[in-house]
Amino acid sequence: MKLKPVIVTNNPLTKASLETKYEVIFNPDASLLDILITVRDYVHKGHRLLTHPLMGSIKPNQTPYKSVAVSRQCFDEIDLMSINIIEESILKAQQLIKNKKISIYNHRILEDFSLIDFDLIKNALN
Amino acid sequence: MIKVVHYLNQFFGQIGGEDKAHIEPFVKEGFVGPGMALNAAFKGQAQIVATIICGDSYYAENEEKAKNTILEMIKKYEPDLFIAGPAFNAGRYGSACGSICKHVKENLSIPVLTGMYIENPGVDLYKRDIYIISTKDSAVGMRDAIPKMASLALKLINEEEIESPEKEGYIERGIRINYFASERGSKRAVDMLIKKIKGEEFDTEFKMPDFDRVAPNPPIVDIENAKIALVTSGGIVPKGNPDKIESSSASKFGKYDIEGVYDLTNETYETAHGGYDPVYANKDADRVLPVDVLRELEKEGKIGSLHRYYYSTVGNGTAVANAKKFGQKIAEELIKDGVQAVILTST
Amino acid sequence: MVKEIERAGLPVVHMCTIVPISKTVGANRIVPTVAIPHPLGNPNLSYEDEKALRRKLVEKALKALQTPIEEQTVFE
Amino acid sequence: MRLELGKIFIKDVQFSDVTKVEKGVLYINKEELLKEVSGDERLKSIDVEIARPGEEVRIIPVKDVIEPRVKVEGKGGIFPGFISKVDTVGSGRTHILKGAAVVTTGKIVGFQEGIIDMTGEGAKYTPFSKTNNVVLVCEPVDNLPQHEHEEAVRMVGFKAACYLGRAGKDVEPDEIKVYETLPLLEQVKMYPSLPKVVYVYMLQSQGLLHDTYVYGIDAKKIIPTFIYPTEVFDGAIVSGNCVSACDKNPTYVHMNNPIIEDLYERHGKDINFIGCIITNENVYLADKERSSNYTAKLVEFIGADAAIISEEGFGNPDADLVMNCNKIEEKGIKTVLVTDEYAGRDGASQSLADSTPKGDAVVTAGNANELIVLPPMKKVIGHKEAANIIAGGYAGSLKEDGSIEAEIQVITGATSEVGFGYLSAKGF
Repeated sequence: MKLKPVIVTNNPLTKASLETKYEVIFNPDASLLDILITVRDYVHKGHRLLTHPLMGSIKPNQTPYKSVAVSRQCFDEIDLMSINIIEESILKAQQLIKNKKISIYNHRILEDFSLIDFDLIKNALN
Repeated sequence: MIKVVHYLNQFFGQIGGEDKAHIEPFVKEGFVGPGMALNAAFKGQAQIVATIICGDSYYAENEEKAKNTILEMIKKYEPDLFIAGPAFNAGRYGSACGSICKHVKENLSIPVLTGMYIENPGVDLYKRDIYIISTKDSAVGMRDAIPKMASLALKLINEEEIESPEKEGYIERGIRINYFASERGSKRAVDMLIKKIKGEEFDTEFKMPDFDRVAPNPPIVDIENAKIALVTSGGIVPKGNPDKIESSSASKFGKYDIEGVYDLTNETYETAHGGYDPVYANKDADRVLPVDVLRELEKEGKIGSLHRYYYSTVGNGTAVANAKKFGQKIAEELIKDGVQAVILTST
Repeated sequence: MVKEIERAGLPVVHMCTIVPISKTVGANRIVPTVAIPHPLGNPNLSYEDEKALRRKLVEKALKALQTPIEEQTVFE
Repeated sequence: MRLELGKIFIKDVQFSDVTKVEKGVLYINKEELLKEVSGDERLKSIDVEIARPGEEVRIIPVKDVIEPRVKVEGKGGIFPGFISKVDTVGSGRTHILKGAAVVTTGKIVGFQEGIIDMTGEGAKYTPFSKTNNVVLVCEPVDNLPQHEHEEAVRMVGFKAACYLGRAGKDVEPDEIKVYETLPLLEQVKMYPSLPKVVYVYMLQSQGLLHDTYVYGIDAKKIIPTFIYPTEVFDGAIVSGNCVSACDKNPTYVHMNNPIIEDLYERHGKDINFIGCIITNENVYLADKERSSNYTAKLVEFIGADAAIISEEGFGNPDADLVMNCNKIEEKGIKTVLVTDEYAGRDGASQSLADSTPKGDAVVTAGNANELIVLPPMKKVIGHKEAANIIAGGYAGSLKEDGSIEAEIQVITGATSEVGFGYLSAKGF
């Protein structure tokens, strides 16, 4: 059963590339942590997490971008795996960000981060 | 000479038992009670110049005030080191020792040290912040604890390297420090696997977070006469959130009087919780904190009474240490108020 | 929090939606509830039905408090 | 499957007019090597440098490290699916230039990482400060897309390693090591009284710059499968993973997988090492479920009593590790996990992004967030300004005197999650 995804992202490239095919909720002003919290709210309501929020080896305190897919369908039962993963991911991200804040990067590097985030979510959905 | 200030509760300070647990902090020059053995264990390298004695209940109920008063008392002696306890398995005493040590360390930047039994609730609250020597669960462990405390204290003062918890006798603080092992990781893994297969003991190099359990308490026998309290981690607060409880990573809990309240409505109550969609709880907070139903049951005589106060905090993102601390404080107050059972609701 | 209250000697019943999490935090008496945003309610029901549902859950919790247990128990 | 590994110990590498191995020295004809690896129009230039142990040299940013090997007898060739055809490898005889390594460098993305210091504090953390490194400095044409760039540089490394490996084809090895695993049923019969052990080998497979290939195929597209352990010694698994220098497995580490080596050490004595199961670490949760179910099923199917599980990466792979552990332990099969930690600079944070009470036997390769100061080096191969934008470093981490302050996650191989290094961490 492949569930229809909704992609929550702050990555303009994810939005631009995937919005023709999928439903994308785009908030360019959201921080990485804001995106995770938005995703958690979906999960609390009964949506399922489809992709791992800490995908990629770039740590949450290194990249500003995050794209996560949740199911479009809202289930009556809350999915335990989804809730575990999103809550643990938020905790881990908070810890790392507290330890060492995201650096300010130049335009080129931001583009690379953006590309990798997009590529990972694209690969996950295909 | 290294100057030491020592902290004791009313009992070890030789003032009295539970009847004196409310005494305010005061200073005695020199050492008192267990301070004598501690002083001797320093072997002339350090000396207890003053002892501060404070009642356990006083400290627990007036933590902010107590710790600042005590800090001022300590400052006068310009000590090089501060030691509290050991508190063994005494819960309030342990929490007080941890709390005052942390406060002194943060404000005076001098080494601090205490001692507790591993299951003392003070351990989990403060082990990350300070060194706590692992002791037996009662004062029979004093003779054991004192030399360890003296030795680690001197090391701290002299800024010597602090070795592993096993070697120094302190409770593991949960701080991960790298070192180069004598075998490469893969060999260590194979060795560990073979031990595990054979059923031999092995030491994992990384403990997954502990899944500590508490034995269930006996049930309520006479519920028709029991006083039942409501506690929630769902963040239900009177409208306007008077205590400004944070929407996540809460640093405090609220205590709210519900005398005469029979129903929570969207005009009177709301949620401070940032973890879930708050619409439903804001519309009718009984959906998280079932005051309406419990009032009915109270009226029908199915429960003795609903406790006059309910306690509320926000569960998500709240540090484990904070959640524990809240739990302890809430439990203490509930017991004092004669509550017999608790319904705790979470979102 | 639930564990500390139990540790202090008071029987606690934990009413929450995600039972495995309740188990992880060390609750002993567990009553599963409806959904995270509204554990003790269901906005799709009428006011009366919702309250009846809530009462049923609370009664279950009271029963849990009166039941002797040896280990973590879920009261379905 | 039986494989002889003939190790030719290399003490030094020098440029010369002929590429050959003589008395433990690898001589390289630079022109010929360059000719061998060039031809990809995606690369503007390639240069070769040598970095020896103890020299005041820093290589940054490191993309991959590869060991020069050559197939002497038996089917197929090194790096099946890339350099050689997709014949099944892992039997016959392979020669290794032990002590030499090919290192590829070049900025693939702006935030690149991966440092190898040949001396000083940083040298202690990387295994590649002990190898004689032939460094290929690759510069792409302008505006080359990152996928293409990564692939081009990856291929240069493989070609160079094969070219150099060939110099050892007719050289008498200093040491021969034989590894053998029989077909499953025979292997089980061989040591009927010993506990049967399997290695669950998790491969990074999340996407761009996070990929691993098995016989040329992208590991995210495989379902978990069984391989003979000796297949990896011939380069059946290679790295396309450029992120997280400390705990990614460079191709060199896949070729020398230390868990496989150390399981063989006890094979026939304490255990019966019956084989490897490779699995992936995908982003899509349903893929994780499928892969972990499949892995646990295979472990059970082949009748293993115990398993070592290694992961590659942080965050997402922690979830796979925990799922694999839970599902395998639930079948009554004992596990040991190998991981590293992200416990923060002060070491006080929770180390992993997931956990399970079933994971009671864990080997850690250390806390990747630990801070380190790397002293200035006389020579930098690659791009020294990369230190400023290195993952785990931060703006300003490159000091005026050339020293670098950063977390050890920037050092290639510092916290190897297959236990290639000696680093570990303790609770204090």
